[in-house]
Amino acid sequence: MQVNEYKPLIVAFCCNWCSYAGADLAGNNRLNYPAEVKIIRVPCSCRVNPMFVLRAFQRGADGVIICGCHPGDCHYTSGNYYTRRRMAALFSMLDYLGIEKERTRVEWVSAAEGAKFAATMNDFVEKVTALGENKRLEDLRCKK
Amino acid sequence: MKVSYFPGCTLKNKAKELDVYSVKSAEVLGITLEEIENWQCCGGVFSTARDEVATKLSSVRALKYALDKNQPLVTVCSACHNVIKQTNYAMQNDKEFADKVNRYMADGQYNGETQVYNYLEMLRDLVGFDAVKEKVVNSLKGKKIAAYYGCLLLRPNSVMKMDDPENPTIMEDLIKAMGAEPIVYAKRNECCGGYISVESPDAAKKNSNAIIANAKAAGAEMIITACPLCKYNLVKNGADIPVVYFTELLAEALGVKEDTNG
Amino acid sequence: MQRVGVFVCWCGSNIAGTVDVEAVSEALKSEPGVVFSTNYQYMCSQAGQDMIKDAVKEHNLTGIVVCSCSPRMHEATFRKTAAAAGLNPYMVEIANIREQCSWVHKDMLTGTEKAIILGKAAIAKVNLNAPLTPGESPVTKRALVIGGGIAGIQTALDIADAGFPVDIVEKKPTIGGKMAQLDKTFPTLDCAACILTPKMVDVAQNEKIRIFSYSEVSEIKGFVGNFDVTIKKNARFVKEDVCTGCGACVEKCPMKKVPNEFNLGMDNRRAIYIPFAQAVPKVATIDPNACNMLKNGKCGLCARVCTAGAIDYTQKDEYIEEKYGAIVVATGFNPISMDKFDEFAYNQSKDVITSLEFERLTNAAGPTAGKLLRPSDGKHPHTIVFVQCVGSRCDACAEKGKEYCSKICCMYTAKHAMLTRDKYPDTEVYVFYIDVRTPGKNFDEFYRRAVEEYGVKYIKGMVGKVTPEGDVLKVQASDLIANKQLHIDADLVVLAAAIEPDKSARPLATMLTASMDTNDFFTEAHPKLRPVESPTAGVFLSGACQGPKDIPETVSQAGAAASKVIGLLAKDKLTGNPCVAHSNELMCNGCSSCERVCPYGAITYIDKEFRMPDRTTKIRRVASVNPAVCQGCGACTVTCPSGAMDLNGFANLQIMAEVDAICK
Amino acid sequence: MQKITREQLIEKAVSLLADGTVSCVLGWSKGEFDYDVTPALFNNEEELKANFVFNDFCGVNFSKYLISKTNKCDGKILVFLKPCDTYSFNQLLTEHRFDREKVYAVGIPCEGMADIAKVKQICGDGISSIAFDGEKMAVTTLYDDAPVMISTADVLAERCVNCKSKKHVAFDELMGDEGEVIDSNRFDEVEKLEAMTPDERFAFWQNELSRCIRCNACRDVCPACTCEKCVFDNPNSGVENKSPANSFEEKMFHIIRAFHVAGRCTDCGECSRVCPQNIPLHLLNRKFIKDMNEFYGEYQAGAEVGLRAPLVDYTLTDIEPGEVFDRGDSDA
Amino acid sequence: MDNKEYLREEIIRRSGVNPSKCMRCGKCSATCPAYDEMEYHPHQFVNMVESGDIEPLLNSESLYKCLSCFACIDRCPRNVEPAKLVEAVRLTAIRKQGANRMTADDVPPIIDEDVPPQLLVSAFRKYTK
Repeated sequence: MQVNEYKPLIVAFCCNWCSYAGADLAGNNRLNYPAEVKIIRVPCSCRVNPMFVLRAFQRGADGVIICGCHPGDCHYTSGNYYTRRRMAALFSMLDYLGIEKERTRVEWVSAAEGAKFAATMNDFVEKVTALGENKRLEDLRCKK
Repeated sequence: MKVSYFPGCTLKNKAKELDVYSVKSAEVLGITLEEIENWQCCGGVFSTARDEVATKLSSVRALKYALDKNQPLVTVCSACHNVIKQTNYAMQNDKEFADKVNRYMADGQYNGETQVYNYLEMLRDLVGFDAVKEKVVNSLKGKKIAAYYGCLLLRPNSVMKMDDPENPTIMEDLIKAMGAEPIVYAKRNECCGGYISVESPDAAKKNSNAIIANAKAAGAEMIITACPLCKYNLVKNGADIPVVYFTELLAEALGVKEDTNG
Repeated sequence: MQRVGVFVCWCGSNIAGTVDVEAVSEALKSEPGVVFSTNYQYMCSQAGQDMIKDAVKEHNLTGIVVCSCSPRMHEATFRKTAAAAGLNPYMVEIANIREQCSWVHKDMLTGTEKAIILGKAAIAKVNLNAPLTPGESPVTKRALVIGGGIAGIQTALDIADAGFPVDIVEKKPTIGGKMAQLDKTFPTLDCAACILTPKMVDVAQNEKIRIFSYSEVSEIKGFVGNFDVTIKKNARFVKEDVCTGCGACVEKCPMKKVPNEFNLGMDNRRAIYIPFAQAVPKVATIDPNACNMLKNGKCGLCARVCTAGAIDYTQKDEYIEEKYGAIVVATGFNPISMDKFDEFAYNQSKDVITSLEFERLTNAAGPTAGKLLRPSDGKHPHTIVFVQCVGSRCDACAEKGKEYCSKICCMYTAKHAMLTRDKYPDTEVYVFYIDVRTPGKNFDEFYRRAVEEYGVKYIKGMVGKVTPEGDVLKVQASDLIANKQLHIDADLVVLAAAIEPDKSARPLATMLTASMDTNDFFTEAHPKLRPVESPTAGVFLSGACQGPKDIPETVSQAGAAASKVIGLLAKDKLTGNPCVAHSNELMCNGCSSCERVCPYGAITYIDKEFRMPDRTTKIRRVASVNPAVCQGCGACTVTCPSGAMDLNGFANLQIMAEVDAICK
Repeated sequence: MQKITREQLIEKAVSLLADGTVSCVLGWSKGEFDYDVTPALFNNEEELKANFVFNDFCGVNFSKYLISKTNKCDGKILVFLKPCDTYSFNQLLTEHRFDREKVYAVGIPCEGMADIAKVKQICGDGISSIAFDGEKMAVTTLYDDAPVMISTADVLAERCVNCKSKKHVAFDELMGDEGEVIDSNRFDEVEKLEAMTPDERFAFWQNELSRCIRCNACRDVCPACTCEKCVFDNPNSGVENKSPANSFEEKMFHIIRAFHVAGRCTDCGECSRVCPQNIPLHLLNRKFIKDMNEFYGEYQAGAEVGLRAPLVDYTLTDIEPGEVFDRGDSDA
Repeated sequence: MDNKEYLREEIIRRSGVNPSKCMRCGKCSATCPAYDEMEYHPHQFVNMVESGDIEPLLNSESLYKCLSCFACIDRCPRNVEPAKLVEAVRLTAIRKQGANRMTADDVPPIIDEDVPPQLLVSAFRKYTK
């Protein structure tokens, strides 16, 4: 069936100090998660500009997830607190524009939470797959 | 200046001295106490329950009356003061409660706008103890007087905000202003037993005695209070030094008490 | 366009097992900028690295992409390799095809597919990389320690031992701090003076250490390695270098009724005074508020009796400017005021005292020469009630007290109780507690000894009211275990007052741009991993200014802070992380948003003159980042509306290029 | 109908020019039509008498012009500020965008401004002249000699219908008397949208935004969009784009623009006023304002100089991004 | 929600007190002037309400011993305000049919010539609906 064929494209922004390390740990423990997830490394979740998120959608991503240190554990003491506010505002706005809210997510994943990282990605991919392709926030020219 | 005045049940009979002398003294000090028309009894005790509405209406009406006359509301009796101030606080801070109450209000809403003063606060904040001092004609020099606050004047402090609840000075300052020597003792803010003397007179006795003993040990020759119930308990439980309302002394000091043989 | 070389690592079978490395290196050949692409068993091996170096020369590569394990593993390695090949180390990008690909995917096809995409992303990024050179700043090899208590003393000594000059600024006339006021120390019960005063002498004699006593910090500028500090030396009206500390002046001073703060006002000192016998520096100080000569020019006795001629009534406050590489905050603590807790009658009876006052009462150098006597009548107390948690662990919205546990009270109260019972077995000692908290080496044993060997009566419950009556203190309390209300006639009541940071901490934090919590304790750079550093580079924390601490903890933290300082001062230059933010002045609006989100105070504003198209010039306020202070989080880059602020190594364009590559 | 008259303003301006308080005046000037009033700099009484206008079409928020104009004029510059303008004025000062010392701000009362679109709905197109007498305006069109009488109240701009404040939060001098902050219903529209299903919302915005012609008028008039160089004009920003190539570009542009001004937007409503396509752009900004009020406590940009905007601030216990959806709006 | 749970919620709502803030220091009971009259002491009220163990309180004399002197409210380090709980429980009990504790008939014996009306008013306020 067509539906089963569909594989979403997921962009994951991971902060270097917690979440990226968490992803590595998932690897060390051989915890599987879908290959659709592609990780981009940033120094801190607060480096993620809303423009990047929109850019990903524009170029055909079906879901964007941002992972950072747990509040209180930010390597830069306060970066993820700003992330939390910015993304809360941005996501609420996307929702307001009718973009499916399941396409965006922020998760706090520590360097020790390999399992959580894998689980989060599995869950996220599942949810986005259920939604199907991102039609509301894409740039047709970028479609193959 | 003119202020709205809430005397309360007992001041019209058993505690006339509180009523009469506070009015007279205030006149001397340039403040007219305008008694609120057809005021109703405050109820004596404030119920802290948020859903207890009816019992607080009389206070709210008094407060609204003052608001309409655009005057501060002055009370003398500690109990009235406590009930009215706490009610006012609830009207300011508990929206849900205020809405309920306002459904009972015939003429216009009330939301805690009125400023509530106890007579002592009035002396301190509106008159000023120095001004009182100037008006003293017969100084009470040499008298060793212990102020008894009881509980209702000061607590809960977050609401009453009258003085340091554990080491108050407002009555002591008044005593000084009248030329006498204030006796400081720790039990002056402990409860006399209140209405419990109805059920367990012994309990009230125990509390009252402890207070009297503590005051005497500190060298008191006389105790003053602002609360008829306090006075009742202290006297009834065998106070062997005089217990009088602070207003009596004030009137005496200001020379507006008839028999100034005190 | 770069000339990129791609190196795919097999990592034995770790990668090659689930990723067709051959296919990957093949596929990436055709990516823009790629001029060379290969694969090898172990890229991190010597052979692998040589392969990279050769390729750089052979194909004169300007950029390198290594598809291998996590950059957290070998980024450093391959950067060194690049450097060795004469390439800027920051022209290397890693595609993580092991931890984030081969290890998490089973099927060769998907693995290979993803590996290629990750490779493309890395290539897309490296094409936009620019050579980066870490900024360098010199380090002034001198440290400043603010506060001369045990924390400051220990930090200073440790730094000096490493051979670096240290200055201590202490606002009191002598160093020593709270510990100098203590009698004995738990859990070992050795006398505080016996272990502290030698250290004070060490400080005085250490030629690397300068003490600015009776002084305070009035201004701090600069940044890590380069602080410019102004120290205000208050006039003590005695020439420090001349005074011999003989004390003749103190003897003769007619002003005898000045409350003695060292004994917490329980006795008096003179207008000219030396706080205590072992004071360092042992120099007299004139209290300008008490001295007749200074107030109305009458007296001058001390000047006449001083054979050294040290007295100088005309002395003025003095400002000293000094450069420092590192600053250690050791401003310590104070017991909170008991004014709001008068249910305990602290302000109504002299015989209700705080634990610190109790220390002085039992201290041989104290107002009673160590004899435990009631302040009111000098009689020996037979029943003593200790009350714990006075003002600690209070509710946030309570109008009095602190939310936190003051940590030291349980132990010093046990100490006080034990010592009392030890010296005066005829005394009844009650301790009212909510919990007894004794997490520390030999702490619980100590507390148990107080109970079991010394018969201290510990009662779970709180005191509700203290009523002074005649010469007794009527204590009304609850015994929760027995479910009783107790009435005890005590002779002395001792309150374990909560402790709070010294009032000087808040203004200091502002000067340092160091952050504080709601209780005015300094916050650490990381609660677990960087507990003695403040988030502001070059500023370190020692002792109770960071949170309640006992002496052992304080000393160990002081040492830790010192070692951090030494590590910093040992460097000649600070090489910053080159991945720092920078602002494009032409685009910057000077709106201050970035400054507000910067956790390090790395951003300042300068007025810059710009040539306008119409030949006029315009002065505009623009942001400038101090690369020595910036840590490269990037918070500023997102808050900047005009995109003037960007981050080296993680530039907007680079990240977007990765996004595009992945989404293609 | 405005309480204050053109004559009063000119008189004020002239006197301030005369006593040297200011050396020029930023004011409204006659445009091609009676309703397209434009900002202009006046240097003397003559110019003022000739071209200065003040009527129900003087909606322009001058704050932004101060950034460029303060350099154009060597002495102080006189600016007339309506209550809503003063918020932008403060916000720009917060962002150090112009030198307060170079401005003399006169707060003037505002009875709400007319929306020409609404006027045209009544009298049709081809307006040749608009005269003001008393409560009404007399609108003459090419097609009808008899002027149509319209009272401003009936054609008030949306932002004036939901006016948030008649209080001047910044001024050197106030003409007329001090107003109050109003608790307006400005969020009702936003709530309506929130109550829709995502599909309905998408349809709504698709329809609105697809009309965008990327004329950039909203950005150019916005007192928060004062960037030296806008990311959308900057080839190096990576998001440069000047034309609405497809539906995404509009979304990208409007989302990013709204995000860039989030926490800085004073809700002055200029964006919607100038939009030639009548796209309700203020509904984007108000969404951010409403959200931030709900998430982080009431905040009004520009209420005071130096306020810290919600997005450059935080608390340890802020709402999680995942929680923002489940606040009773109809989806899920 | 079973009756126990309901009662608990009701008491907490009516009093506006959050008993879980209590840290078991017992200062309320240490400070209570009516302690000896009480079968359940202030700290027990807090504890028992928190654990939903309210029936015993409803039937206890202690309800009518609290003097409303608010000492426990002022001195509680955790802002728990035990007196408000006592009052809330008391009302729950007294609002029941015929639960009035005092009637006009009880008055005459108490009365002596100097009993102030305030005493009776207060007593009625505490002992009756």
